[in-house]
Amino acid sequence: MSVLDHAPVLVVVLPLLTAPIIALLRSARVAGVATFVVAALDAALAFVLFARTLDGSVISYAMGGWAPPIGIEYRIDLLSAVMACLTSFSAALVAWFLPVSIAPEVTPGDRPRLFAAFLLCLAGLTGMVVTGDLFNVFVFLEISSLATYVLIAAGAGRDRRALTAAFDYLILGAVGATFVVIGIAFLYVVTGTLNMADLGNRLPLAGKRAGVVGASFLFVGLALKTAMMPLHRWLPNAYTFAPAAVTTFLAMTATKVALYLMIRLAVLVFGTPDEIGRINFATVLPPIGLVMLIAGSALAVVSADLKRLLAFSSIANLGLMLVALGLGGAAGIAAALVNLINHAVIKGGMFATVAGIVHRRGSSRMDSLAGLSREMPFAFVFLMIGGMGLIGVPLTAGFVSKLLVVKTAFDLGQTMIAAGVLLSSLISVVYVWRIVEACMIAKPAKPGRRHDVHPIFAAPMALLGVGTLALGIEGGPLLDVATRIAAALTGGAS
Amino acid sequence: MKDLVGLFPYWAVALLMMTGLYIVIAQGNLVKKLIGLGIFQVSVFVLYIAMGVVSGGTPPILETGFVTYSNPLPSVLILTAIVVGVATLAVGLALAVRIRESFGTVEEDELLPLTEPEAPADAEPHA
Amino acid sequence: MIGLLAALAAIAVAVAFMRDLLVVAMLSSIFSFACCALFVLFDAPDVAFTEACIGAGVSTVLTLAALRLTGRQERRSGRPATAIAAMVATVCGLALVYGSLDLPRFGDPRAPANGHVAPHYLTRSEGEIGIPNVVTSVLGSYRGYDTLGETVVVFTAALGVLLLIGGAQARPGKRGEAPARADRDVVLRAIATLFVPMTLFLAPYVQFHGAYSPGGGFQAGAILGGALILYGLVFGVERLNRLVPEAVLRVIATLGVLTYGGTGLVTLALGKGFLDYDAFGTRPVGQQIGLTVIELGVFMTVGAVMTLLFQRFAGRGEA
Amino acid sequence: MSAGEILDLARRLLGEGLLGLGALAVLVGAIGLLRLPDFYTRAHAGGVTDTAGAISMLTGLALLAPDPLVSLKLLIVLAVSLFASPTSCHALARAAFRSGHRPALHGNRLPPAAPGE
Repeated sequence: MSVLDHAPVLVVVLPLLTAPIIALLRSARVAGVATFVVAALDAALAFVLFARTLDGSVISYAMGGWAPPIGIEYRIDLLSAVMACLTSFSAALVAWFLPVSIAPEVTPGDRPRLFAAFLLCLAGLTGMVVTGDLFNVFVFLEISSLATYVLIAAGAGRDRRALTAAFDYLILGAVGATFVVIGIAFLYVVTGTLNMADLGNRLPLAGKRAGVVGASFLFVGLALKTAMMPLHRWLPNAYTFAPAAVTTFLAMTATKVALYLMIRLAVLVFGTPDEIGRINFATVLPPIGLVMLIAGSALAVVSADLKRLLAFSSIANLGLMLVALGLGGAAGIAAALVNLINHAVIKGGMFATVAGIVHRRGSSRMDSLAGLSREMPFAFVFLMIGGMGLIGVPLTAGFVSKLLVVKTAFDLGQTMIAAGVLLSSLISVVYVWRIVEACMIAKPAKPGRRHDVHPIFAAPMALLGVGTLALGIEGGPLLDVATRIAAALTGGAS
Repeated sequence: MKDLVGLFPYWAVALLMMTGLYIVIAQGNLVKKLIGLGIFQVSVFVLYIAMGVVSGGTPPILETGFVTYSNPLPSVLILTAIVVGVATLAVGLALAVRIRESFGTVEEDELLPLTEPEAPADAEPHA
Repeated sequence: MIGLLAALAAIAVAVAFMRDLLVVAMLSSIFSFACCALFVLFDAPDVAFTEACIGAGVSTVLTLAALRLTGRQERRSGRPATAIAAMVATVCGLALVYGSLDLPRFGDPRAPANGHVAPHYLTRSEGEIGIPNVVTSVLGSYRGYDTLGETVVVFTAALGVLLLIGGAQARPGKRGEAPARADRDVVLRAIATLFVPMTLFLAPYVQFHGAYSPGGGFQAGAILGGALILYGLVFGVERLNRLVPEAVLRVIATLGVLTYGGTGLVTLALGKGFLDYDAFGTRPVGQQIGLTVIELGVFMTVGAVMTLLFQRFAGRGEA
Repeated sequence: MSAGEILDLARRLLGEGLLGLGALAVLVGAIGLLRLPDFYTRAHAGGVTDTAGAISMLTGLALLAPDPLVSLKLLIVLAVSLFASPTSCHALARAAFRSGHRPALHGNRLPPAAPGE
């Protein structure tokens, strides 16, 4: 059994066990470097998983040597591997500039512990993505949530409202997690098992009502984690007041893992890619998604802070993913996954740029961006690339994902959805223009000299910016992986 | 109607859960929300354990002379959930203390004007 | 059982309407203790044990310590949310009742929950792991990975509290120190000097006896934490900080997690799966070795973290 | 009725008697808790339930316990509670006293609302 055979468990255990060690370190520098190394190693392990599941095979790893459903099982198919790559690559990219970015907010003495919280958040998210046991999902959901509350609260060094933002998210997150536990209770009581695949086989024979109620509690719990419209109130404050580097990581992973769980539960536990229990994606998700699309973009236009603007844009894009999922069947899942990855790259790039700006100028308020295009041209360029991506200008990843949704919607005759997506693109033009206006047109109080981003931000910004363009120009590979995943999920529904 | 009586414990627990949820949503004081959350979670644990009970069974500790045992699995899950509950409570209380120190209050109504999202940032004195 | 459930309902409603937070904290502690009684009634002594130590004990002490800093009186004001809250609560409540119609009758042995996986634990754990307390064997071995995640959650909480209200300069405000030595209560000190050592002995007993009677790493850690908190309450936080300085506690908490995770890595090195204790020897001896080691890890982490949390909250000076 | 049976009967009777007595003591304590006017008297009533009630109930249970090991454990619990409950009652009263709460010494008028309440 070579080390790589244990990749499924190591991809979670590596950050999980190195975090306590890093928490003990004295020097913030060593801790920062160690965090990046661990995140990079984790990304490598995730890539190994990706390579192994590319041919459609499913890796099953029994914890403690006990075969499922007796013991806990890790089930990794192509979807899990892609999501594991997303979380670990985002963590590696953010860990690169994390020490420099949070310097003003966290005292050197506390930094090692903050890096440990960052790694635990990574471990929690990756743990949720690769596990095949329902209760294990809850345990790792708690690890990542607790770490997220702490990471958001670390923003208090710059803005005290980070504390209330973290507290609100804690209350909503805890209630959401308890809803998930109630859902698991109902599913367990009528089937007697916790293993997701086993649950899928036994649920049809079980009592309908308990299954439906369990499903709806699980759905509400996950809806809270994906910031679905009525339950989205925590996201704007959390993304705005958290340290910029933390926001970058959260924007690329947190809500997307919850969306992954929704897809995984629908397919594995409830047998069809179209519904969780009685909640049919086709009837429930498009309306919510469209509301999020329009309202999110509209609220973005009126935001006074760049991070808040991007946070609402994230809500809008989440709406887009939900609408795509709502299209149903393999096409819906493929469209949702393409949107998920593209949005992670675009928004990750923009938030990394914002981190660079905030690091240099101390604030991300729109009125403080005056003269940015002259003083920080490098940052401005990547901000614009991201902006183009959000609008969906051709040759950017945004275009590919929005086109896919609109085309699929037309194919299925859902003209309303297609119209909604196009309308939201129009609104996004407005809020991207507001960024341009704030940076170029507005007159700075005193014309500052060129003082571009700290070099450490250059690499992640460039990587994600180029990624936005590359995925736009050559969308093929991503689309191919997404369709292959969708086929595997809907075809031989494992 | 006879067998509905058998479901009585689940309804009683449902009532406890909803009281806890009501407290979390309705009350304005941050610490009281955490206590309400605690009650909500403890009653979910009672639901789990109530599911695993086998009438006439003894606690799942293997002894000679005992045959029927209650289900050990809910107990294991709840041991985990209790400690998760305390962990969330501890972080919540720490946040409440910091909020009290930065904003001078832990009442949600008094906090709302202070945390106006559009207002410019003003960092609080370092703890 | 009906009486207990009625009492619980009464307490929960009382908490909703009481305004003095000290009373509310006490009521929530009584609520947890009443749930412990219910757990014993429902044949779950392990859970009752843990709920008593951690759920009622430590969380009440933490809540009180936090209340000392955030003020006792809740200022009631017109809350529009009461309508929404009532509506959400009733909707969820009805969903729960609707869902429960399918559930097997309370205590029904043929219920699916008691079928399928549970009998395996009951019948096979004697041969495979060889310890009477099935809950401990499931907790430690069959679902040992959950418990590792669990220990890490406790560690994350300590990390969070340290980041939030830790900091090198925890300000020793005026109410932080214990009252002047002169009027320290003699009776309390005498009883404490008797109780603390006794509880410290109880903790390892519960830890190692967990395989045979209700108990285990969590409970033992909570008892250890409880004893040290009692010491801190009676003799003052400064004496407690000198007895178990924070740096030492942080190291112990980390070692606990590493002991648990390390056991998993060792089983990997020995060619078995993660946390597969058969690597330590033939069944059931290997399993028992593994179980004892990971319970020790949980014991160290939970004990250190509970004390750490108390120190941080009690040591935090008046704002 | 052999000696053993008589002894056994006596043991059970005594045990149940003590249990009844304990329940009565708890009832008295509860009523006292509600009816008594002043904080300190109510604290005393609470104390009654702890000590009198606990002692008789635990000894009653110890007598009724099936095997000696269980009754030994019950007696240990009794010993611990004999130490713990008076101490907690003492600590409660002392804290009240030190926070300025004065008992109503004359007549049974309720003391003015104490500042420390």
